[in-house]
Amino acid sequence: MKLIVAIIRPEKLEAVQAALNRRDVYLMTVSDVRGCGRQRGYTEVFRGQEFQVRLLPKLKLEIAVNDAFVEATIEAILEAARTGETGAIGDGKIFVLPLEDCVRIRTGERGGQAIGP
Amino acid sequence: MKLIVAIIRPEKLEAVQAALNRRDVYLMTVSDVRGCGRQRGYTEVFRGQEFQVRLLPKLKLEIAVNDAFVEATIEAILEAARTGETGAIGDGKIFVLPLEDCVRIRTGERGGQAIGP
Amino acid sequence: MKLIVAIIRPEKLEAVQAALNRRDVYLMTVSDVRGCGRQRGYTEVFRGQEFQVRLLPKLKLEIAVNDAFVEATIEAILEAARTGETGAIGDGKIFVLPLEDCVRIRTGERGGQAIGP
Amino acid sequence: MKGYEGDYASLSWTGVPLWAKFFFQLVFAGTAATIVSGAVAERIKYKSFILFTFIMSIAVYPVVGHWIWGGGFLSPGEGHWFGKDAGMFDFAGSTVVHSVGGWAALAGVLLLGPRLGKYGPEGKVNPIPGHNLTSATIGCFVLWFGWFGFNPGSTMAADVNAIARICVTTNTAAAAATLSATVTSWILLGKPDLGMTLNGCLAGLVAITAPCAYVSVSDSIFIGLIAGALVVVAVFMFDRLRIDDPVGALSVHLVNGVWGTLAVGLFSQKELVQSGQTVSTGLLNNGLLHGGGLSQLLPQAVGILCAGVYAFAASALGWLILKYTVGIRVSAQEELEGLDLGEHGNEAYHGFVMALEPLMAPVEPRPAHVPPDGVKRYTALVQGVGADELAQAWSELCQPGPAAADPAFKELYKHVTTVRGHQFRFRGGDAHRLRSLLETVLRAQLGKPVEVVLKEDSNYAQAYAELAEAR
Amino acid sequence: MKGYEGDYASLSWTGVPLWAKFFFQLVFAGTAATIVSGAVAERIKYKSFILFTFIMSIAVYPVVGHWIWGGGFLSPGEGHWFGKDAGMFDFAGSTVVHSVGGWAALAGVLLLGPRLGKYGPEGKVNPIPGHNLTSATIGCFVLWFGWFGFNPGSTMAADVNAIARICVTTNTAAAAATLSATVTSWILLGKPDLGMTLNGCLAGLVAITAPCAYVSVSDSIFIGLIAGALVVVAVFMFDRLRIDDPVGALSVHLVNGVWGTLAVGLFSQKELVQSGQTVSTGLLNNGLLHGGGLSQLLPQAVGILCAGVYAFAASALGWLILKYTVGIRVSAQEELEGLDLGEHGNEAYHGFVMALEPLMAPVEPRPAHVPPDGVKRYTALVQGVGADELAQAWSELCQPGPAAADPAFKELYKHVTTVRGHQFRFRGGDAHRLRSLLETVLRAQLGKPVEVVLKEDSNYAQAYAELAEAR
Amino acid sequence: MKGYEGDYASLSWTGVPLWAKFFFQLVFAGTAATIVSGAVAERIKYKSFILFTFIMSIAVYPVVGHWIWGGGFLSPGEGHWFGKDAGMFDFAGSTVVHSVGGWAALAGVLLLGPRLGKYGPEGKVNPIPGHNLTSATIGCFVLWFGWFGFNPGSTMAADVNAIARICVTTNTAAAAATLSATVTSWILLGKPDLGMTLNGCLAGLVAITAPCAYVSVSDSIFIGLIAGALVVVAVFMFDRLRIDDPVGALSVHLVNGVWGTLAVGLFSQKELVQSGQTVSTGLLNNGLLHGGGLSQLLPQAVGILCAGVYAFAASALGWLILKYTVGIRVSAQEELEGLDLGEHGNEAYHGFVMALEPLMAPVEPRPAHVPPDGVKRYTALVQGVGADELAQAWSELCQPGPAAADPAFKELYKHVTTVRGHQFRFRGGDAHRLRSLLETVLRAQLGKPVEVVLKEDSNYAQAYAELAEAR
Ligand SMILES: Nc1ncnc2c1ncn2[C@@H]1O[C@H](COP(=O)(O)OP(=O)(O)O)[C@@H](O)[C@H]1O
Ligand SMILES: Nc1ncnc2c1ncn2[C@@H]1O[C@H](COP(=O)(O)OP(=O)(O)O)[C@@H](O)[C@H]1O
Ligand SMILES: Nc1ncnc2c1ncn2[C@@H]1O[C@H](COP(=O)(O)OP(=O)(O)O)[C@@H](O)[C@H]1O
Repeated sequence: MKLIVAIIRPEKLEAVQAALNRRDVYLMTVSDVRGCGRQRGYTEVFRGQEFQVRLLPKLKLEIAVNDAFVEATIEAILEAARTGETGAIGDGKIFVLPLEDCVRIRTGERGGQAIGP
Repeated sequence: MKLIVAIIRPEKLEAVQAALNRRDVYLMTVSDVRGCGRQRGYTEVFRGQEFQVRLLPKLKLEIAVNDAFVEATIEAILEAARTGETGAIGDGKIFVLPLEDCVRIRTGERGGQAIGP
Repeated sequence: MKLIVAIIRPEKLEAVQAALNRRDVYLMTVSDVRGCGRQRGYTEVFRGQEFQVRLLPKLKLEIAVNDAFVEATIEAILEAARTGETGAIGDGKIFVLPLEDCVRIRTGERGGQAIGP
Repeated sequence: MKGYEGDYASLSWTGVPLWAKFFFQLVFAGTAATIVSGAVAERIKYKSFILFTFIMSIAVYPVVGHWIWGGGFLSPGEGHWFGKDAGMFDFAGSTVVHSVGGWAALAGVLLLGPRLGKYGPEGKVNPIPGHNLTSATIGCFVLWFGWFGFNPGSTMAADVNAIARICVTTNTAAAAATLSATVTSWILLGKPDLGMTLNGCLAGLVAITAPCAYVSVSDSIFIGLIAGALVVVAVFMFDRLRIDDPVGALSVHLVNGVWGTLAVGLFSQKELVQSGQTVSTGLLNNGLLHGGGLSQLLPQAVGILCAGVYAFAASALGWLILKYTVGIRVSAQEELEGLDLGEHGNEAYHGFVMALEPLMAPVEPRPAHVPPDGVKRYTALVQGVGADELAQAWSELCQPGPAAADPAFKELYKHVTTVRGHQFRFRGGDAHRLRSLLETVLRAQLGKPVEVVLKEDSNYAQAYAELAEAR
Repeated sequence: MKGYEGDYASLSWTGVPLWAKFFFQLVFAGTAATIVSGAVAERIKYKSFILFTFIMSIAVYPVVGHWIWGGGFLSPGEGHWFGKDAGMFDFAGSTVVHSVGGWAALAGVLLLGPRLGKYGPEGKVNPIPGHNLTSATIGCFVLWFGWFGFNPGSTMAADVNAIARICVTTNTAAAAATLSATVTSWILLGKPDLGMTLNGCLAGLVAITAPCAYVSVSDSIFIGLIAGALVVVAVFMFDRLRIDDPVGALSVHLVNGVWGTLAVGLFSQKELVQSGQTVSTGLLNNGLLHGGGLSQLLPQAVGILCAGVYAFAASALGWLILKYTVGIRVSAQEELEGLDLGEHGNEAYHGFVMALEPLMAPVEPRPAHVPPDGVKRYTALVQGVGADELAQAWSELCQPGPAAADPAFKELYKHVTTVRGHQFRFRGGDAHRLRSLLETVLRAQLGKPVEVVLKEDSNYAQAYAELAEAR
Repeated sequence: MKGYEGDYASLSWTGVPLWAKFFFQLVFAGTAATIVSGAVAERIKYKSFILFTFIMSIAVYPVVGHWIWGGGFLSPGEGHWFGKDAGMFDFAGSTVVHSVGGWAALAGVLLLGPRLGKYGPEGKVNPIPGHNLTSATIGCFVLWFGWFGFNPGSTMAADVNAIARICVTTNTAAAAATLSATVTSWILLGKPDLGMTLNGCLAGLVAITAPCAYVSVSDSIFIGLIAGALVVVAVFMFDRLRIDDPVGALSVHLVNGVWGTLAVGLFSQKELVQSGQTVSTGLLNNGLLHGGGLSQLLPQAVGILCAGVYAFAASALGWLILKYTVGIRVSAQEELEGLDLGEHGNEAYHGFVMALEPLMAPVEPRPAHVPPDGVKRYTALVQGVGADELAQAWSELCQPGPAAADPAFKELYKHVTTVRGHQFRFRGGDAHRLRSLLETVLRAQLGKPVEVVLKEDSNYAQAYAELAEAR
């Protein structure tokens, strides 16, 4: 089992969800984060003073999957989260963490069979 | 050491905290997330247009524990986070991740003894 | 590769970022969390009723690094996130998680070379 | 419209047009109903609340309004309770509007019960703090401003001197109460709770509503000071009694409505009242502290009692009927999720990026395998260049800039999934085309030829497995 | 200022000062322009919107205002379209202000197109919910309050009877519409959508704007009820037509502006109009439902049509000119990020803790190594005490309290990085000083002497590697 | 109340009731004090600010008010500075209210110092952006609306012509300033900063406050345009000077209060002033640009200076006294955490789900073991069925539906903790009962008998260890 953590642009959520669903991956947990990466922040002004926002809004997806789904999940995210024809700095990253165990709270099921729907 | 990540219903936080405390687990980090699972979202309307909210508000608990506490922590969450008499879809999941090291920032202590209070 | 997760006080973010940058660590993902630790919460009142806020606002930094950077990253956080001359309860913790893989969404690069800028 | 002076006695004080009085009374009735909303908030059914406002403005408010303002048995006059020389005076509605609203709220709160989680075992009170004190502060200021319509407007005449003095008594009481609530909470709680400050301000306004025209500016200070302290104590008291009032409406409107009405009996001064101001004010007596004995205090107390008994009983009856017909309280589940969702299907604050449409049919448990999608995957091995050099080249190719705009690169890029060491993975596309594209772009970037060996993955799942192995 | 009665005919109804009328008309013109803002929100360029408000208040609103209020061809009178006995009546601007604003908004919306993602394939509508219903509710109340300036103020005279009745018709229609929109949405959607309730309230106000002075209070109920139902249906209709109106401005102002103007032709009653109220109201005819046949309805319908055609055409022309000069729509990227950032460089809500300054130069890809910083690291091994005891001692030393205040500890502490087992790591400082400090504080804490062996790490990266190994 | 015309000279312009004037002046005094609040925000002690408002409204505002409005030495008249033919004119308080408030704010800001982190080394300015521009916008509109009370109200008479013109000059200046601030910030910053737009609006209002009754509508445009540009430049200037003013109060009220007062000396026109409007306006001279030379400009300049010197000195003294008694600045820790918590014990926005009560005693460091709780744990091994089939059966049993409602299942369910492979874990309950329940429900679900072997875990911790091993 792996926990796949993807940092994506907020506007890509729907596309990524659709791409995941096509690969039978439905479950995930989403949170608001701010990312500091190579992407240049934007310049804001506040009452005349400019400042650079270096922490850009991103979404974090956490998707726990069985091993057989890892590559498909990565592929789905890559397919849907890239910007435009050649991608753009700030498209995000995917991290794959080992997952030792998983428990479905409702049924008490543990392990691989608890991960899916 | 393990990092236990639990996705629970927001209204269960207090009960879960109490159950954990009874097992001498006090420390945790909580964040707001939205979960996409089997649970049907609710239908919202906005000026006449219905739409389904598929990302439901959940809380994520991150609890780093020494190995001896893993089962007790899981048991506590199961005990307190289930809904009603037979549980309900959307009660959440628990993920157990391996944790290689832990440092208490204040003292610089590392490893198992840094994890607790 | 490791995923370093640090829970720090919100007001320390800038100092920690600066200390990390001095060690050539630039990339990170930040999120708002609330921490339940040894630190006493503060007492709030609302229309006359006192209550204790036990979940204190903290920031969570997630920093994926290659192994060579792990100690430097921890050192940087320790250097910048401590409060005052002797530290203070609530300064936070650092968790080190194993990271199996990393993919840069834009380029498709995988592994160590995807982790940096 | 004929005969309205008779039929609509409560609207007939002075020569103001009937519709103007109707409008004025309508706002008072609406206010009385609104008071209830704050106290029953966060657990009442929207439907029942709407129905209750009808009950309130048809059967509760008008009755008391008639008793006190419409020549009813509490007003002074031949054949009324207090005879023709005395009567109850409530200039702009401390009793008629505010305490009546407060009694109706109390009845509702008692029948509803406290919000889930508000009271713990062993007398524990768990505050459920307001979520936005900016909004609360705006609300308080809007009410303060509106009060300058209520109180001076109740002269029902363009009597500038009276209006000016009423403005000042109203404002002075509000300011005094704001300060005294702040100081009281500072003493009792150690900090000046903003919620108390705001409620203090409203308390002062409620308290001065009845006496605003009958008392001097200096007395209005005392009325306000007491109101501010009262509201703080009342909030504690209601929580001790486990009467859950989310916004403190009972402490503000009920407690201070009573206090303000009594204050008339303590502080009123006959000579302040301009003759002709309202039909009956000529009959006002001096208050206890201005040598009038109980002549004014007694009618006030009796009036408070009568109004209270009726308003409480009538609205309790109303609430009971609603309880056993449409029901008054939402389900526990709905209460925890928030009534914005349950009652209205809206979310009050909507900020999180989310999937706007049901992206999928309901998911059922199913065996774990990735469904094949008919699209081929290829693995390409690049030979004749070191891994580092290759990585560098690919990274540079992907940089935004002229290279990235190269059409060959673009065509290739859309099929690339991941790149590790010498291995490139593709999804879809024509195998030979991809190989030659990859060779082209890499040669151009590296400045030397490379060889690409391509392998079609016969099996999707297997390919995944292999790639995973290669890790 | 001479001759203004002639030159400024639209401002010359009664004997009110010219500047007062100017001010009043200015607010009307501003209102008409503001209506547009809601409909074009979230995708229009700020610059173009500012420019359009000039077009609107110079070339659109005044023309229709003149036709209807300024003695133009739609007003009654010798030589005008409807002759001297009839004319179009629009008391406070259902057509002049609201539907004109609505037509201008419609033209803008059609030329702008819907917001990204609002309409999916196959007729799918994806609502983009408002982010703060508290603000929306405040806005609605402010408008309701403001309407008591618009409608009664349009009498342009201190005619108290008329003003009082207008207040009541205005308020009644608003209340009726609020209820009917709530009930309609309850029936159609299963829940009482707050957005609909608020728009219902505004719809009632818009609808009563034209007839407020000409109809009875009881008729104003019907006008309101219909307005409330209309607005709900209109919102659905515009979404069906894929006309994206973020706040429902078209349903409120355009649809109900038309309805309110027609309502004059249905419900008007000659005898309600006070003579002298406005120059021309003596010429009002009874509405269809009060026995006047089409004598009033026809002019109303013709007026709606003329105003609509002109307002739509003129503003479409304005928008087109803007579209092909400065452009009217922001880029897709900007639309997704939010116009607060793109157009204003501000963030509307600013809450997240963040790095306030550009902490670093733009980062370029670089090889992975930690740069040496010239500061030495030491590893100290503490001997002569068990690991647990040592851990306990160090933990206690770090507790807030007297020990922590010890200057020796403080000096040591600032160099300590991490502590594992018997190993202490230091960054910077003098090696011998650190050793003796560590020995001192530990001896004091443990009550027994310990020995500290110190090792300077020659190489930064290597030290890290060793420490990592030791794990 | 006798003799008030003499004693309360500053309140005696016209025949308005004393209390009305008192009320009006009270609002002015309150406004002057409020101006300070914005500039000292986010670092001042609540207590000291409350005390300062007393100083402000007792010793600062009234003195200047008397000098200019109350027949003091700056007003025209026999024996006053400028003789009986000239004097300083400040219609509604650009100097008396706004610049006086601004000077008091400046004194406070200088003594308080900037907020932590506002100014970095080397002249770096780190903006601390406002958290809610919706609130800021509402605030600006409320002030704009309120200004129609201040300016026209200062006629202190029902002179409709004057009131109408003042409304128009006030509004025109505000609109012009809004536009010019927007354009100025667009040019200087590249984007139209909303904060600047809002401050521009207020700047125009402040600037027109003194001259609103004395200048023509066309001149009010220029006054506004200049005010809007000034406010933008002033914001930059104060930041350059490292004077930290969170809301821009100095730029708005101080700078434009001065500008507006000077503008009287430039643009005033004698013939515009209605005789009798205020006691002294007959003595107004034409401004510099209307041929009056310095006759009006000089008194204005002198007045600004005198008011400024006094207001700054008096309030600096006040702040100093507060600084060395109760203290004026909160602690750094409190400033970083937010004053809502530190000063009031409230959180301004309260949204996060949280533990409402202190769930635990303060935790002390302790050895790592799970405390036994006296409840037994059992492990059950299910035999006679494959792992997959068992998993499937259990999962179906747990589905919401008729099976889940089975009482046997319910009784069992509440003791089940986790299920892995053939192993079921229970917490509490009677061992034999649990075994037979499990057999029953599984047999019913699987349609075939299974055998359950049960083992009581003697030791809690050990059981955990075993189960962990089994993984
Ligand atoms: N090493 C890392 N650790 C944690 N988060 C990272 C890391 N690298 C990137 N991220 C996250 O990914 C986001 C995108 O990275 P960025 O460098 O802007 O784009 P790219 O990788 O396409 O050049 C960042 O905003 C950050 O949230
Ligand atoms: N595989 C997963 N990866 C990430 N989060 C998950 C996963 N499965 C479930 N979750 C989280 O757990 C929550 C509850 O899951 P759900 O499927 O609704 O309930 P149940 O598991 O009881 O059927 C989801 O909203 C989601 O946040
Ligand atoms: N075991 C843990 N699991 C998860 N989060 C933790 C854990 N221990 C500490 N934290 C986080 O670290 C923060 C600081 O911990 P705290 O106990 O207050 O300080 P200290 O470790 O300095 O005594 C907590 O608020 C919490 O968010």
